[in-house]
Amino acid sequence: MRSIVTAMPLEAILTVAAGLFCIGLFGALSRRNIVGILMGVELMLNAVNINMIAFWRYLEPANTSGLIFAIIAITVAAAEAAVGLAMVIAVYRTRLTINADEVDTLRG
Amino acid sequence: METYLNQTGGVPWLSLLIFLPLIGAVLAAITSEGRDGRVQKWGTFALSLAPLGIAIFLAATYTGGTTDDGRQQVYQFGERLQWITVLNAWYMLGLDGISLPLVLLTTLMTPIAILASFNVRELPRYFLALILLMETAMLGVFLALDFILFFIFWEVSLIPGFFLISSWGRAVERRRYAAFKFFVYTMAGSVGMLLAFEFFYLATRAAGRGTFDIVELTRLAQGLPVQGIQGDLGQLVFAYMQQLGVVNVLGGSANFYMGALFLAIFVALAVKLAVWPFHTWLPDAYAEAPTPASMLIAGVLTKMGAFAMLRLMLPIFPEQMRQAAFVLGFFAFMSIIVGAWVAYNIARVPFRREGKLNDVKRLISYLSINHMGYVMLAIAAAGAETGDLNTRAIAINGAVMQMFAHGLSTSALFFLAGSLAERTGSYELTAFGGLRMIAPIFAALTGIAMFANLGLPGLAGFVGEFFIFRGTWPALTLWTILSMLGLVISALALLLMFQRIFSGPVNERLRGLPDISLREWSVLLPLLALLIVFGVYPLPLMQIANETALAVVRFFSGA
Amino acid sequence: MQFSFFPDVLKILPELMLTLLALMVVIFDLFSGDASEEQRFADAASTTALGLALVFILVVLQGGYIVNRFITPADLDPTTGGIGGFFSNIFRNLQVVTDPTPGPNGVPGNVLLNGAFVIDDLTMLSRLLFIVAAFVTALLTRDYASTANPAEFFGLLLFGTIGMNLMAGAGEMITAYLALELTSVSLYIMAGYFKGDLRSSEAGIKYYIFGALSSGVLLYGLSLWYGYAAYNQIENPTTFAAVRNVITNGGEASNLLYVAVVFIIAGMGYKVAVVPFHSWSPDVYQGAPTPVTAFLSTASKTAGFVLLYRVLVTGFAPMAGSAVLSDFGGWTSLLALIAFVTMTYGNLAALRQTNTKRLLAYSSIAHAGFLLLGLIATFVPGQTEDFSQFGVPSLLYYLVTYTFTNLGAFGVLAAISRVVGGDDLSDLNGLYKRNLGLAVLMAVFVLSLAGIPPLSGFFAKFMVFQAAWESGAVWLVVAAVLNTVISLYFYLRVLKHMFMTDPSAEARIPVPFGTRMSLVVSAILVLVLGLTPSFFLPAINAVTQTAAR
Amino acid sequence: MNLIPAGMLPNLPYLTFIWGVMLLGAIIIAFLPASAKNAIRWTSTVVSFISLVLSLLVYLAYDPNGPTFQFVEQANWVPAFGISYFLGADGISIAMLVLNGFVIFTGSLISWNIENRTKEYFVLLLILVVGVYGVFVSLDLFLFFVFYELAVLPMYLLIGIWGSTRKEYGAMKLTLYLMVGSAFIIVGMLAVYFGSGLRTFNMIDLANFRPGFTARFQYAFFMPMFVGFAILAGMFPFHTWSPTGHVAAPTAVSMLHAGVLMKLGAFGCLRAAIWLMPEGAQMWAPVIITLTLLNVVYGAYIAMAQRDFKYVIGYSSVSHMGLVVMGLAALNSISINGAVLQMVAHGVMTALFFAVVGRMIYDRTHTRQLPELGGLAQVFPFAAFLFIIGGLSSMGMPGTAGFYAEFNIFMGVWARFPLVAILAGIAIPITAAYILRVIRQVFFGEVRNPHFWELPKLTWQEKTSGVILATLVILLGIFPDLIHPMIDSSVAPVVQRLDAARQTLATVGNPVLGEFPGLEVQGGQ
Repeated sequence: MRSIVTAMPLEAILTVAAGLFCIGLFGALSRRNIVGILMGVELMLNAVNINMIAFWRYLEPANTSGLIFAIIAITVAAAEAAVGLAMVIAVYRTRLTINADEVDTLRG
Repeated sequence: METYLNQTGGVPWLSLLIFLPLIGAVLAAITSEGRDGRVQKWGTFALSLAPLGIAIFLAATYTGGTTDDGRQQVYQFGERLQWITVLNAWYMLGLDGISLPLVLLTTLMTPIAILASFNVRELPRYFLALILLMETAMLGVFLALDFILFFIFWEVSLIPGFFLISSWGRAVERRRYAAFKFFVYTMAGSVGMLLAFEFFYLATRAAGRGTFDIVELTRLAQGLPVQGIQGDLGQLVFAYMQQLGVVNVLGGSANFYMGALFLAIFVALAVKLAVWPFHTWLPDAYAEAPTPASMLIAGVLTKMGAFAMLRLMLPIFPEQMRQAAFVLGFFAFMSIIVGAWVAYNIARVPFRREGKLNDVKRLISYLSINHMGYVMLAIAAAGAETGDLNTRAIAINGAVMQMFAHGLSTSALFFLAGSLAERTGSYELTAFGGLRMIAPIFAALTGIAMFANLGLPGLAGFVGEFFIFRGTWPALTLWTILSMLGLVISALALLLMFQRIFSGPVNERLRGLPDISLREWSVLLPLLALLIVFGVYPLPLMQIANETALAVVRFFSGA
Repeated sequence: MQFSFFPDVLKILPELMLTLLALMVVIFDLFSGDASEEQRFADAASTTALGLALVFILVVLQGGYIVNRFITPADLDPTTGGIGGFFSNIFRNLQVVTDPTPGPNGVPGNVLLNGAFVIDDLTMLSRLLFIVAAFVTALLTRDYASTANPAEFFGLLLFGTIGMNLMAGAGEMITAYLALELTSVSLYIMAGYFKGDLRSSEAGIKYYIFGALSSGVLLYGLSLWYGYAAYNQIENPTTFAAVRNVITNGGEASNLLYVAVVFIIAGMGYKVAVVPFHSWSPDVYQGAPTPVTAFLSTASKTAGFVLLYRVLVTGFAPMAGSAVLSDFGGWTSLLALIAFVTMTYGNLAALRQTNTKRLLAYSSIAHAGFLLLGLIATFVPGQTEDFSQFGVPSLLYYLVTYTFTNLGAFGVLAAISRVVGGDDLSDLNGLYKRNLGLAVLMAVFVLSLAGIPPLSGFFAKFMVFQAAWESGAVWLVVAAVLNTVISLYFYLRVLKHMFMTDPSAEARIPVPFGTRMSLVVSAILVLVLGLTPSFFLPAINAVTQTAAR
Repeated sequence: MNLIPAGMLPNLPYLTFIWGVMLLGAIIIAFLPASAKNAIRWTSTVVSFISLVLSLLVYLAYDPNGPTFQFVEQANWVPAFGISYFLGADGISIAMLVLNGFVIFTGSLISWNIENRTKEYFVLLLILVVGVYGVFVSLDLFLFFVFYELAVLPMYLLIGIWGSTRKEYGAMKLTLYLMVGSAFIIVGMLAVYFGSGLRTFNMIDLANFRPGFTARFQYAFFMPMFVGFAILAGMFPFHTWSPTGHVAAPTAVSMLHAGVLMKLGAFGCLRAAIWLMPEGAQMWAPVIITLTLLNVVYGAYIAMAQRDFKYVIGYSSVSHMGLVVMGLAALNSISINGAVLQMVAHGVMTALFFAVVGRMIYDRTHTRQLPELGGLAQVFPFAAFLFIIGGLSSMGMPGTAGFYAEFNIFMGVWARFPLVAILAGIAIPITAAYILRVIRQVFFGEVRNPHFWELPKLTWQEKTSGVILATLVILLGIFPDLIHPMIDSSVAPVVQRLDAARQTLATVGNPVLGEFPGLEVQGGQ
């Protein structure tokens, strides 16, 4: 069986992950909508997960660290997103906007 | 080693002399002022008689004497106490023949000045305190034998002068300016002297033992032995300059560096003595000062300059004096002529300009410059190369005599001018006229003072001038001859002044002025009497001065 | 996998106790019945504070701070019997004696779970700090203002503390990440806890956005790091020390590692708020409830630094390089640049602030720069295994000092804004008239931040300078010293408002007992730490001794 | 002076007592109720008096022929970093202690009229003095610095709260300038600490270790250390804080500040910079002395142009402190002696100045503009008298402390930088001119404002402190032997080091300016 390991070099996967990371970072930094920012962050985390899995699968498939790391990262990201969305709602309730530019009472 | 300082084992007479007036000053200043300060006035007067008594006692018991083959005069009534250990400065006092006449003059002038200030109304206690403080300072200068001590008194004398002029002087604005000028001018002049002596200290320190002892420095300059320091002062200075590396940069010889130091000291003393062209502070200061202060400043304070020349310059810089004698003679000549000429113009040209120009006190001030010029001339001659020992000694004697006589006569004139202004409210020459008719005795006394001042034979002024010209003739013939002109001009100035005040048509405004009062008598009598006495019989004074003068002069000749 | 249950549980007893405490606080609240909101709030706060105090004592005992220093072995001899013997057994059993021999992966101290968690003096000391910070925060919050669901707030505080404890002891990537997230998530919520307050929720959301972003960056760095470890086929590839050993034992430091270290520093940089990853901090500090700000600026930052220390010093030691200008390279020089920019920017930006909390926020940024100096100076340049005499102690001493000082400063602000209703500089006007004691306390804290002797802030700065100088970063020391002068300007402005301007209102500012006590204790600690640093230095030096192996 | 022979005094930590009693005073006052103003004032006065007596005791018991540092106390403080609590006094320190004792005692008396926030004022004042005393006796560089900072910081509050005329600006400027100085000092301290390899702050060890700091090291780190302290001494071009600070400060603070605190700077220059790095001192001397020349002349010149009474005094302080630093920079025995003497002299006289100007004049008339004053000698003859005494000392009138000090400085500078001595001489008449101008404008002439006659009379506290200070001015001028031999004996070892350094340098060469023949001469020790 032609495994994925021989079909595709590790570098290719890493590049995809890096690209994904960059897109996520760009999105997080450029979006005005808070939900949009959160989505960008999720993309970044997914890039990380791809990295982890790829490293694990290509370099030390016998071990489990990478796998566990990825699973934990996914879990934590989910929890984090939940908290984030809750806060977005809290902000929306008081201000009726989730545009980051308009959440700007704190300046100086 | 210190055989030249004859220490008193018992009573510290000289300290007493110096500090009695200081105590008086403090007492006068801190006691409360009763009715127009009568207590202070009489008290300070009485107290100021004590130094006079001491001075007379010292004069009477003064013995003189020399050591080192007559080249070093012995200082009598010496006192020597350790004072500043780190700098090796001593509290050292001594009396010699040059200082004794001046001490006498100071102690004499002070009670007279106090008498003259009996009519001071504004805060008399401070006024009197300042007069006594000035006496302390002047006596200190005449008696100190250590440079730091000397310098303290030298500069402290400015303080009372400054306050007397600025607070009790004549016109408010001008007196402040005058006092300011007096102070800053003379103080700035002293900086050079200070630096020079610091340099001597450093040089002697490098040679073994730093010293501020004036006598030791003069001995070094003369090649006389001094304990702990080897060599001649000029050589020490040069050696030190070499050690510093200055010689590498500037080059030069011992004479060059001594010349520079000489210059520094000369400027300081010339300012004090008001030698042309350093004289400009003097007319302002004298003219603006209150009468008693004018008397003391003109009578004694400026003599400090001449005294210091005799005490410091002549013995320490014989070589430089010799070289500079001609130039110094020129300065002296200029003082004589400029002083006389300005005075003459003040007297001659009435109404020339509103304000200060035709002012009696300014006239007398310029005459002071003129008279101090003679003293300067004598000192220059004493330092000059030509001329034998005796002539030069005579010049010094003349200088001492002139100082004494001028002190008496000029203060009498200032006092008379002050009395006049008190009566008329004016110092303007043109404001008077025909006073002879109204106040004949006043006119007569002014005449005596005036003639004493211009050197009429039979009065003390003549003795001084005579000896001066006699002494300066061989050494500085040119300047002596030219300076004779000054005699004529100054005489003209005085006579014109006399004429404008006392002769001519009677100024109607002045009618009914009182003639001389008892207080004025008491001030003038001793002054005029002494002028006459010493004019007729100068011997006691001359004798005292002569021995020292000879010793001073022997330095030069190396005999 | 060796796992001996009882001793290991003992070693993480504080964390377990804290978890228990958090649960207790939340559960007790459920049974509060119809008590008023204030009452519930106060109860929860008191329970938290009491619990934290007990845990504190536990940690002190465990850390050997009492036993080793004040009780001689003879006192503890069980054979002598009596009370001493009785207690000595308890002490012994409780105490986590730092193991002087390196653990299985070369990590010093007691290593649990294959290097996932490290218990050494650094962990013990950090625990103490976090617990004290949480304790003070609880006291401050109790007096600050009440809110709905009080128990959850304190629960979050405790969970945050647990997260920090874990951060401090993290010896492995996954633990580190988890601990970091536990801390962060708790703090996000705490910052935005006062929902009615516009600013509070805004602060929460901002903190959250930046935090999430930064953990993404950090995680990416960790993933690359893990990739390197995986490539080298080592056991426990996520353990810091294991990765380090690869290079130490002759492995090649690939470029991947350099990328990783940059990402990690960037991710952690957010946490500790260094320029250019600082922009969240002024807004969050200003917007968050003041006691939370106090907690954020002290415990959270300390935890961040300790973790940074663990990651960089344990994991990347061979790539340290040096901060000497002529010999640039390695993460040390990167940190040096960041330190320089951070303190300069922080101080300059603080100059024109009109809000005290913002001002202190910028000052915190600047302090992060100073703290980096200590981190930079960990190694003597050129010798990665040779620890500097001053580096770690200076970092820790600074952290301790900074924690107490900032807690105090924010505590004073909390006490003031509780009454005055604002925290602008002008709200401090004439404080001396309204409460002299408070003004003096604030002066002590502010001057300690400015580094004026004999307050501990001075000694801390001095030690950091000393350390940086020893490591050769003289240029950085000069810059830092000059920065201290700049900082003085705005610190003095605080003093000016307190002492030199007339108050806008005359009413006295009352300070509740709990707040007062915590402030006074902080102030005394600030003073005592400054006057007798020797008293605390052995504990701090112990950290070097373990870490140095 | 050694009037109290060894063994007569019980062996106690006198130096600690001296600063400790001030701290104790501060603590006592902190616990007194704010309304008990008289109790507060008395406490402050009494503790200042005790410290004065203690420092006089130390002064009398110091043996100039004994070891340089006496009354030594040493205890560990932070042994891990080589920091110890190490006190000791030499002749220079003792002169400074006594000076400080007098200034704080009179300052306490002068502060009697502080009604606003009396308690805080005295607490801060006493804390400041703790720092000042501490600096003078510290032999550990770290301790030295701690005390130094302790002395500097209370100034900010003292000026900012109780000052006048742009007080906040003045206070801030002063503090920031001095802190820049501290920054330099920290750099210097660290350099010394690591450069010696000893890992100690013990100054005696640092001064005496072999082979000593390399010339290159001293070249690099002498200046930071020196300039750091010299900023506090008001060295050009870092002097501008001083006049504004003085003008803004309340009277007693001005007294302490100009009187003692600026001396901390000069003292630090001598103790921490010159003593520890003599070769560095030798290298940089021409540069420093040129700057101080500007200080002296420019300060005097600017003082001349001022219309504000306190500014005159402020700039005169700049000028006079310039002389101190000049004396230090000339690096020979006479000049350093002179510098120390000038510290004492200037301390006393400037305290007197500020007592008169700030307390007796400004607090009553509420104006310091020279044209608005006038004729005050008639209203307050005693104040005029005191000011004149101070003024005479300031202008270097022989017979006052100022003269004797300047005399030594000029002589010392003369021996090494003749050109500088001559140029600096210009300042003497300028000083005389501005002092006389002030005396004339303020005290003489017509009473400018009739309301002056209704001003309150001088109080006994003012008179007492005035008399004490004026007496000292005269006493030290006429009997310099009171302190000079003691100072001299302590300067000698420093000069020995300096001379040795000069020898070394002659072989190494001076990297700063090479040879500078026009300015500096070779000999002259």
